[in-house]
Amino acid sequence: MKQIPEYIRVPASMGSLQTSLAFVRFCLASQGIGEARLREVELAMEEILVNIFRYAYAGRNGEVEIACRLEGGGRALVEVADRGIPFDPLSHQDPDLRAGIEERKIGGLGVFFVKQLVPDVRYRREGERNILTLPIEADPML
Amino acid sequence: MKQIPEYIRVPASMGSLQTSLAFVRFCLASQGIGEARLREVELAMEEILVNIFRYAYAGRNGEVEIACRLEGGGRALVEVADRGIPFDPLSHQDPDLRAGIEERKIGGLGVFFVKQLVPDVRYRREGERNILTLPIEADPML
Amino acid sequence: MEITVKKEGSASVVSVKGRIDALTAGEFEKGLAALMAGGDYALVVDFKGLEYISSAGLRSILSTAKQLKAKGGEMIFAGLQGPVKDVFKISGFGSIFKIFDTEEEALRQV
Amino acid sequence: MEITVKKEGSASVVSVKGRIDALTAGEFEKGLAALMAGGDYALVVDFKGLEYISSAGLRSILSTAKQLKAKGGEMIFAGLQGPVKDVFKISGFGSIFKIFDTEEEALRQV
Ligand SMILES: Nc1ncnc2c1ncn2[C@@H]1O[C@H](COP(=O)(O)OP(=O)(O)O)[C@@H](O)[C@H]1O
Ligand SMILES: Nc1ncnc2c1ncn2[C@@H]1O[C@H](COP(=O)(O)OP(=O)(O)O)[C@@H](O)[C@H]1O
Repeated sequence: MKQIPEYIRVPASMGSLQTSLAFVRFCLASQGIGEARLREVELAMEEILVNIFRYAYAGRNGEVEIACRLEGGGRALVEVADRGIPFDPLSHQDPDLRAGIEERKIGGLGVFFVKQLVPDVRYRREGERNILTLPIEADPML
Repeated sequence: MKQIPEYIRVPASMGSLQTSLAFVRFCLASQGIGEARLREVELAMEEILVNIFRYAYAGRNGEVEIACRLEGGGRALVEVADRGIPFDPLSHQDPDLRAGIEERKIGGLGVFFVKQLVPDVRYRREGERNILTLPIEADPML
Repeated sequence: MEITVKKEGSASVVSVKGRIDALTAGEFEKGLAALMAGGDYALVVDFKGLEYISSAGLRSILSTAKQLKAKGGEMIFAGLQGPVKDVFKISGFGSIFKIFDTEEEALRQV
Repeated sequence: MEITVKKEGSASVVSVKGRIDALTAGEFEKGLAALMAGGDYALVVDFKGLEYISSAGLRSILSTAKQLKAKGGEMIFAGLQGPVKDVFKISGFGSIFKIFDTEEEALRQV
């Protein structure tokens, strides 16, 4: 079985997106997780990371740490940590999905996607860090 | 133009290989460096990284930092740093390429490949760190 | 991401290949803005070749659609593949936009 | 990396697809060792489908070739593509091993 690194640490900036997504993809693929689920997790991860890049450090430089632990049985645990302002995405309000084009508010879909695609996502604040934990199973959600 | 992260930091273990190579590939591809040169740099980077994973920390845990700076004009600078034992690959002796199968020593090709593929590679020890600098131009060496 | 545009009668067909993510959504939105600036208010967006879209892409779509609506124009969609269709579904975009299986069907309705 | 093996008269043809790097060289070397253990001492290694090889792969090759030589056997190569050919050239392996354009030519010389 292929080993995977325990984590990757990158600057909290848009340039880190591809590398971070590739890291998570390698990790999950090594667990035999299939393409359909990989794409869903990739989407959830993009939303989480882009939010950290945009909002967590409020314009200052910062870093993101992504850990990927194999749990056996085709399951894995992805953890995303930053040292930005405290933010619990789970307490963020869902967008109104039924509003028409004119009434519909722009934005608010990123956090919502994460919850839809990884329903068991957990948040905790530990010292100075925001930590999101994403338990990943092999089956696609959608 | 696509931004790239300034660096990536990963554990000094085999599991970090794919992610690290993907990072360097994204960075150089964003400079318009073509597939032929990308493959050569990938080979040089594999050799450098695998050596750090194997030898630098002598069995203890450690990290590798890889930085990629765009220099403009299709050129980039890749830097690889570790906090392992001091090792200057440029002072390592080249293998005897003409020895036959029985006489030929196993090993010693990794460092040699790096020098062939990135002739301008530089080494410096800075405090506790080994730093390799690889200036990358668009044209393939071979 | 690769965008191509062609005129079909009074409509413009925008075909997008590859990925619309946080890195490419800006370019996609600029392409749509350029069409609006040129007076094209009837847009058929063909996503046959689109593999991936994230919320950044939906943001570009909604922002453009609001502007089109204000000008009496419209943006309709064709050719959504599996993952893109899923994203339209969970975001509600599948019900606030008109979506057709093929570009040809979309053009008949525009 | 994907390895397939077939018998051709007294020789075994080992075809390798994909990448032989530090992550996969061990598996490649084990495959060769299994053939030797089974008494196959005439190996034709077909690299037609090989895209990448690093020093880890050359290490496996040289180690196997030394053992084969000690047993009076041999390992020859066929179908090297551009990047793999380059690696054979700069390492000197291009001159210490017999290399043929195609598997068929190699089998004629074995
Ligand atoms: N890591 C974060 N740190 C601080 N605030 C955040 C973070 N992620 C999201 N937010 C806040 O939550 C809101 C909703 O995020 P999201 O659903 O991705 O939609 P959008 O970014 O399009 O507004 C953001 O507008 C931002 O105010
Ligand atoms: N980062 C490093 N730290 C310490 N020693 C190293 C490092 N990289 C290489 N070496 C030493 O240099 C030698 C030659 O390395 P290399 O050319 O890659 O061949 P090989 O690893 O096959 O022996 C190694 O055997 C090792 O002793």
